[in-house]
Amino acid sequence: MADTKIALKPADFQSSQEPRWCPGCGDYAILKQVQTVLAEKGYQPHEVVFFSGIGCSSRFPYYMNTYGMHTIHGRAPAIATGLKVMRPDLSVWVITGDGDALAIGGNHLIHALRRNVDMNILLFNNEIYGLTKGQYSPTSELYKVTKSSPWGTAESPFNPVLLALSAGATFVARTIDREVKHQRDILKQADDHKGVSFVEIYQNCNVFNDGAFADFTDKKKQPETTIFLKHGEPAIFGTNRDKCLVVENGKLKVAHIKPDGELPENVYVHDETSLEKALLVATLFGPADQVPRPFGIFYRVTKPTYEEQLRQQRERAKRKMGEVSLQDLLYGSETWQVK
Amino acid sequence: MADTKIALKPADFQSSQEPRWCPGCGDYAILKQVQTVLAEKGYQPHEVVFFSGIGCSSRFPYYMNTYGMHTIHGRAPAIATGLKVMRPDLSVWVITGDGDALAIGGNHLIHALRRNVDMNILLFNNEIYGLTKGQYSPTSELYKVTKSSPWGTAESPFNPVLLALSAGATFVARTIDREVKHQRDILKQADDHKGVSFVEIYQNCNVFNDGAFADFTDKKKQPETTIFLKHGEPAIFGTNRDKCLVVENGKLKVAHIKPDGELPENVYVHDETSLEKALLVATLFGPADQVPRPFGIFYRVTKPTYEEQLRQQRERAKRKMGEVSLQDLLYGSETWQVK
Amino acid sequence: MGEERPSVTVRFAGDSGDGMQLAGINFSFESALEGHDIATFPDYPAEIRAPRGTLYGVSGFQVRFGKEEILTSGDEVDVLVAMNPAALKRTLHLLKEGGILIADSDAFDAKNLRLAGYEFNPLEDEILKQKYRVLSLPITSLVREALKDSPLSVKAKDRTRNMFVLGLVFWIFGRDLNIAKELIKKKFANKPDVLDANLKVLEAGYYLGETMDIEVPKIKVAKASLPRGRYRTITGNQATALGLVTASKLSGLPLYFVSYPITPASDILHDMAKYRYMDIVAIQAEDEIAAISSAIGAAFGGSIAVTATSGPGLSLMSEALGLAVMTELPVIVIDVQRAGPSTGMPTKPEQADLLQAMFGRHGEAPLIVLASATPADNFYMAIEAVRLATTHITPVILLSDLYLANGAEPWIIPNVETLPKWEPHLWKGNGEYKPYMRDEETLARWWAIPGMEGAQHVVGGLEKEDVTGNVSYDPLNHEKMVKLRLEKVKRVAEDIPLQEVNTGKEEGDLAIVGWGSTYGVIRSVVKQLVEEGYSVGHVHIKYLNPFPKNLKDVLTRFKKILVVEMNMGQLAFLLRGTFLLDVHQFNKVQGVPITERELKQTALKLLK
Amino acid sequence: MGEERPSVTVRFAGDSGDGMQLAGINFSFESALEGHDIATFPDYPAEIRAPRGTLYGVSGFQVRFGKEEILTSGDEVDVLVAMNPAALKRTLHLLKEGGILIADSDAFDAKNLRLAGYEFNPLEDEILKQKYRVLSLPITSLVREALKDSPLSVKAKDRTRNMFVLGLVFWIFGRDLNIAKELIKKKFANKPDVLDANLKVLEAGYYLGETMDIEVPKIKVAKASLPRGRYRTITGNQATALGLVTASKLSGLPLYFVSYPITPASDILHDMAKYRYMDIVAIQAEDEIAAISSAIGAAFGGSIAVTATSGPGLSLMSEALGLAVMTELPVIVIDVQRAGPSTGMPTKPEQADLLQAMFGRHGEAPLIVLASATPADNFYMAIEAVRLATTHITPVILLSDLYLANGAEPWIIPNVETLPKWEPHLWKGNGEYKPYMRDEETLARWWAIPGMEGAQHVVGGLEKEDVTGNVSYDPLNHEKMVKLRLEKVKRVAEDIPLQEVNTGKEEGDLAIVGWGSTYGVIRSVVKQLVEEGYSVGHVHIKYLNPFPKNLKDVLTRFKKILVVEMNMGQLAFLLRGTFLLDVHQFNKVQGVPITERELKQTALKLLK
Ligand SMILES: Cc1ncc(C[n+]2csc(CCOP(=O)(O)OP(=O)(O)O)c2C)c(N)n1
Ligand SMILES: Cc1ncc(C[n+]2csc(CCOP(=O)(O)OP(=O)(O)O)c2C)c(N)n1
Ligand code: SF4
Ligand code: SF4
Ligand SMILES: [Mg+2]
Ligand SMILES: [Mg+2]
Repeated sequence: MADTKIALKPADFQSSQEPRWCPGCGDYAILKQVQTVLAEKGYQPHEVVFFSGIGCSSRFPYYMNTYGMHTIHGRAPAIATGLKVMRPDLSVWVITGDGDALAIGGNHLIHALRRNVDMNILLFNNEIYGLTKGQYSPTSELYKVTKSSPWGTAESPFNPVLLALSAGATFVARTIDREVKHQRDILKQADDHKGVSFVEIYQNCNVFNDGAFADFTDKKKQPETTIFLKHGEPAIFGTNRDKCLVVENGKLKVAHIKPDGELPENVYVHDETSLEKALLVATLFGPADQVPRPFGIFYRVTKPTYEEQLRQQRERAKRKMGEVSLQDLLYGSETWQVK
Repeated sequence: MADTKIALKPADFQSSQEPRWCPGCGDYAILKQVQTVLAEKGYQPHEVVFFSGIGCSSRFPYYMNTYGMHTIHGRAPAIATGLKVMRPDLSVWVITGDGDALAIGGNHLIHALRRNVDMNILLFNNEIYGLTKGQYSPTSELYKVTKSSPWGTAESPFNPVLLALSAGATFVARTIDREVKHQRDILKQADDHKGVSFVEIYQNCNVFNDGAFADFTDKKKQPETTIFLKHGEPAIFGTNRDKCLVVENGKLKVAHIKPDGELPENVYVHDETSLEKALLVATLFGPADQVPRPFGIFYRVTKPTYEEQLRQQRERAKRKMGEVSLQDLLYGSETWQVK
Repeated sequence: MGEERPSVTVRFAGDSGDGMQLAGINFSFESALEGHDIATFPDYPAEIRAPRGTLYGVSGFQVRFGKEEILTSGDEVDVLVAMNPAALKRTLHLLKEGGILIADSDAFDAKNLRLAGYEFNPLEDEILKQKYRVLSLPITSLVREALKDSPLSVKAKDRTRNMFVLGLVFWIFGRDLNIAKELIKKKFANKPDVLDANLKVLEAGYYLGETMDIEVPKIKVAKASLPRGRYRTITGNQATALGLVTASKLSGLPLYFVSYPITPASDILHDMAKYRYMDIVAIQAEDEIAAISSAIGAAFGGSIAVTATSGPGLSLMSEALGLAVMTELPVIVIDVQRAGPSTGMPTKPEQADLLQAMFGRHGEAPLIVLASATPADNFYMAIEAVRLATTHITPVILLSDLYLANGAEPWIIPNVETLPKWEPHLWKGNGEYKPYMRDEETLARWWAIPGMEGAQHVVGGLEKEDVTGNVSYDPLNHEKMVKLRLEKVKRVAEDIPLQEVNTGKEEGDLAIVGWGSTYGVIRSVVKQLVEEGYSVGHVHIKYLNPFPKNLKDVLTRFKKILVVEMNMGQLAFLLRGTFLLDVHQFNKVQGVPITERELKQTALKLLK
Repeated sequence: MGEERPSVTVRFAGDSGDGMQLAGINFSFESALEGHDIATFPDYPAEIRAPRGTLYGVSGFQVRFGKEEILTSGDEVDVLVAMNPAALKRTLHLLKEGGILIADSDAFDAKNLRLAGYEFNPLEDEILKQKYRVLSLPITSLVREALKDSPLSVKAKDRTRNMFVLGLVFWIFGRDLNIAKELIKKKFANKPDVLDANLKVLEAGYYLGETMDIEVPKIKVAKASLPRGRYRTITGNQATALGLVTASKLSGLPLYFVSYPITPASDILHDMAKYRYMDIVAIQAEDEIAAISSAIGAAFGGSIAVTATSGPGLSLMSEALGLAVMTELPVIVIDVQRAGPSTGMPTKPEQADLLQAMFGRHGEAPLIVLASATPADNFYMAIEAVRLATTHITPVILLSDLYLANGAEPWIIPNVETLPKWEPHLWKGNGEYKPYMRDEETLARWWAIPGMEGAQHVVGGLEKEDVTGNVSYDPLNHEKMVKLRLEKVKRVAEDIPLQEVNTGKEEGDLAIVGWGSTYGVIRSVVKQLVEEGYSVGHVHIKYLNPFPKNLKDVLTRFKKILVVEMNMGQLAFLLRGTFLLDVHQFNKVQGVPITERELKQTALKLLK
């Protein structure tokens, strides 16, 4: 953004409304990071629009001093598309929850991703319905007991990252509420990306699903359960950084790194530009004590955005048709005169 | 199905209604194969239910002498779920088009796949809206000129197989209207599969999108453009069967087989039970003259179906609660007597 | 010898593949060019290409032209073209006694007769020959003969049979072939062999007329005295599309059109997509919910945001329309009604979405409802919809229907310069902005759009405090807002024309009241009745919510009120509920237009 | 000294985390057990856990109990518990002059006062003390003192403050602590320390009353003379869930319940999911469209298929409900209304979905619309919805609302054996089956289900030929089917009770007409008016489409008609449009129930 403008602070993006999330909710941390990123990137509040659906997370726009719309359940990506297509000059963000994006809103999400509309979709995944007080969501694990599944659920969850990749997203990442630096870094890169950015953010709902991601945030467990992907680097993890991912017959396995630090020949080296690799590493989705969970940028490629394609479409049409006045348009091809 | 019943012929599954598709439409071939498979598998017409949405293909149920419902646009997977959950005794089929399943109906589709409802979803993909006379669909290629995109589209298509895999489908296959034997074989295996089966069928719409799949059906081109996947076998193709897929740095490439027939070490060997491999081979989705297109069964694994999980849910509940009479239920936990 | 008539109706009927629409459009256009007023009604099957010869595969195109103002495509036809037995079976009942029947006798073979359910060949039926002037001609053979030197395949040759009958019909009406030839040349410019064949066959048909030895009267129809000006023919859907583009220019606002294909609205999308070079954006959404949703987003961003759909799509938009009401954003929904409920009969006309448009949202969610009356009226009503939406900052539903959408009429092309412009109710950026600050008179909130410095605000589906727009659960505020939203729509009545009696007497015995595509038939019947001395007036309501301020006054000037609708009485119910008026009803829910005869009969009964 | 009153209202108000709901439920239940009739109204914020001390975080629970039939939770309260300044600010206006105010003076610190917007401490306001009997007590300190030996954290200790006020309120009404103790023991069975603390604090509150040196009257309320039987308390949502399970048993049909969570309908899903052991299936769909769609599939398969939702969900179901109308399948939609439009005020009651239920589908798509009148009535109306759906084979919408859903009343538990069974209109398998063969009287089509040999058929959204069910575009058939679908719903009037005057005079000066949750307040007002000598009757309409056959007769027995609704006049509009009756309206759209006082005033004006 233009550097002639006054540099703003995160607080300048904070609205006068006091956040109404439960004390301790993971949403606070994300709000903070988003405000920080906007300030760091030099946006002015009036250049930014936040759309959200319905859910706890979707109250987000009220707390921003930008333009915003708290829409209806599941439709934010579609609503944002309409704005972005007509107003490519604005920075557009979609805030959504796991129910909002993946239950009622699944279709709009995958279509926005496929079309590569240049906006940042932040999915606050707390694996539960917060606002309606604790029903299971499409990301709740199988057999989870919730208000609407007192005997445990009967359905396996979506893997949102995998779904986003398959739908055609050009930027796909995962981060977590507690890792504020990582989160901020991912958000910044998501916003840098020209095209749709899909960021899944694990977010603790301390009221209805407390500790859902404790395996990944607990400082003791974290080194063993998480892999922070880095482009061009081998996937190494472990408390002593003595483990890595290797590829065996097309699957990922965990291998130990020899004491001399030499990496196995078949070590998995992450490549953000490879859809194949992104899909492969996204399949790591098992229980945290068995399968490490990857965080970071899975995939990032540049393709023309939807708005850009629409612009080109207009250029093609204009090239073919030349300047046509409204009067000529009304005339059409066949007219006659009555005298 | 029980072999005590009278064996039926394909024609026994044909209703008295004459199909109303355009002469030459690919839908006819599929209708024929489905009827054949039902007969071969020994079903009785009253044990089978066909649900469809709206579209040319969705007229399918009228031509079957089974139970059926021609529903509304995009909702067939959801409607079928309701029936199957209550009636696991019936064989349930969903007939849908690329617009029906992937435009308006995308959300129900991915949820039915995720839940692993035991039904066969046949997606007739003609890469166009037939019934509404020729608009582009979510599977139409970028820049395609149609009635609703006179200047070419602005959006990249979905890869339905990849999407189905990522949504959690347990059986995913691709076949093509003209390859009737392949088609029949795939349909039979889809029906054999306990759990959701997703079959994408390339279907020629000779009126609005004629020849969309000619690259894969033209007898001369076919050997170079198609790979018929077989479980446990290397992916070999080519007019002289002199080409194969190899895996290089996680990506698939085409390699030539040496004249002595020896396969490269890194040849791609298909494994239906591997999600990783299924995802990888599904990424082959480029132009037919550059990237061969895989057909056959991408993925097949057995997981408890949704109905089965619901049954187990009930068992858990009953075990915990014992027999509860309706009267006791009405009483609830706290009552008092007014005398 | 020629007979002179005030108006004449011709119907081309044949298989879907027989090119009847093309013949019909060609003939209509030529009729208009000759100086006639016209009204057309294409009537095609739901199937894309039904098997040849079947009853459900019959495709028809009816055109009426003449001297008088032509208001309907005609109850009955004077000339019927039947390319095969199925076409005859489906349409013969429309032919007037003494009318001309042109049939391709070659097509009346055993198979086709069976498919049409005829036990014997009707063309050989003596009663038929007595009742009508039957021109049973071996058209297929004649066409093949005419093209014996053409390089085309037999199939391709046979496909020119439509030109043969067109030529013959041209001869009957003493028309000049030149214009038809021009049109054909344009169409087949890139296919010289096909062009050649079509022209040859057209002439063959025409000259057959000249040389025919059976007696067929040439029919003469006096020309209409249409107002001076430059004309084109226009369908309702074309008019809607052009109206939207025009509205964008008149208001100076960018136009966002988004739609999901659905019969009979799709053609609006097709046209809008074509008009990409006019600097508008037209996109195809993944479904109707996405369409209305993205329209809401675009409206938030300062665009004229329009979607077009038909019944099922309108139903799907219910929830999002509620959001548009709550956020008070100017989105426009064009509902091209078709026969319902559910999928219903997608290729047949009906007017049964009115109550859905009025009430089809949970909660108190009022919006503006308009309806256009003729194909060309869609142009003006589309502009009106945009004008009201962008000045009152509120969603609008514009009702059209299949009959208007596909029907065509001659349209005097307006001079763009003379069309009135207006200023959208955009925030000017003076002083502090609050999203629910309103214009005192209209109660329209000020429309500030992203990018405007200092006017940042958040709207949404939760109830908001008046003026500030903060989320509010305050009881009195809620009631206030509910009433404000209602009152804002009510006040639109100050900004729309008063209700007029469209035709006939200003007061008297009977008001015939309609809305939408019944305009033509009601007007025609009222004209006849007035001519016959009855005191009848035609009241056509284009503003359905709010009603024009004087509507009740106008209606109560008549002793009786007859509400005419292609539904079970939806406007009638609204009038009863709103004004406690005891109205009579004429309802027809058959997926076919109301005829002059049946309406006139009903009216006469009430006038007794 | 004790005062004797016919009924008394108590409101517990505090922060969301203060356990006011628990205290309220506990007190209500105990009141019922004591032999009182009760009515309750929980009133909690939209936020899950709003920050402590804020105005929007106040959670309330109001209960009224007494000797008379208790019809509403009371306009005003006799005893108000305010756990902090925000609670006082939000609820003080409800307290009767001379009423008892119990406040935790410890919570009236600077921060809390600021959050509530008080400039000074209201507890120290002399006017307050004059107007009310103020019991300003350092409850937090007293609780901590009482628990000084408890191993609980301070936070956990403070969380028992609700038990302290409960104890005190118990003392005021001279109640026995034992039942409360039992309930607490059940609740905290697994947490002995917490249990212990709760019991201790409960007693501390109670004994404070006994030993208090300020004068607080013990209030005595005579017991109700409820009919004999076994009772429980039941909320509207609980009653709905139980009604559905019961309907399944009575009809012998399997039950499929499917829903997408939404306030205030979610609790029905929670209960149904719990009842998995009753052999029903309850699942959570991906959205409301999937919910109604899968219900249609289940109904096709022979199940009672039910979904429950609230306004936004009902809007989303519009299109699929049209399919249910067209396929004539018995699906049941329970719409627990909340304040709209759009997201509106999701935790507040309203009755503004009636016209949406009636007309919210494109095309002519009639269905049965019912509304329950009291929380327990949901039990019977849920059964009635299922009965009508499965005997008339047509979709039904049952309207409930947030006030009914969350409100509770004592319910005399019916003997299952005495509830009437019925036979669903299932195809018996005699003769050839055609999907649109109908029962001659009801016009219900025969419901044949997959698996029945020889009854294979295809239904769908396209118009079908009568009897055969073949796709048909025939004009007269379409009109016939449109009328059949309408007539079938109309004939339901033969199968429902005649409209009664629910309370008061059978004829006279004024009929007060209502539907849904206004039942209590109207009945109460009518009783008062009749006692005061007015000739007023209460007509409560539970069958909204079709109306009872005699409704017009009943209404016209009164000189004036007042329609009372929590909307802008939707039933009023229906009555006008249907019967041309010039009704008066009382409308309140504030997201809070109508009070007896305001309704009575309006009625009195009309009676003048
Ligand atoms: C059409 C519609 N259906 C249902 C609801 C009720 N509802 C509100 S939020 C929500 C789900 C919230 O879950 P999620 O999206 O995960 O957000 P969270 O609250 O967890 O942040 C639901 C079902 C609604 N508002 N609108
Ligand atoms: C709610 C709704 N929107 C739109 C339509 C119109 N419509 C009917 S079929 C169809 C798409 C057909 O395409 P596809 O699913 O690919 O099926 P095909 O005709 O190609 O077999 C559309 C948009 C409809 N019937 N209902
Ligand atoms: S309920 Fe959960 S997600 Fe919602 S605000 Fe509270 S902690 Fe956050
Ligand atoms: S339009 Fe295309 S898909 Fe439809 S029936 Fe004709 S050929 Fe088949
Ligand atoms: Mg969530
Ligand atoms: Mg298609």
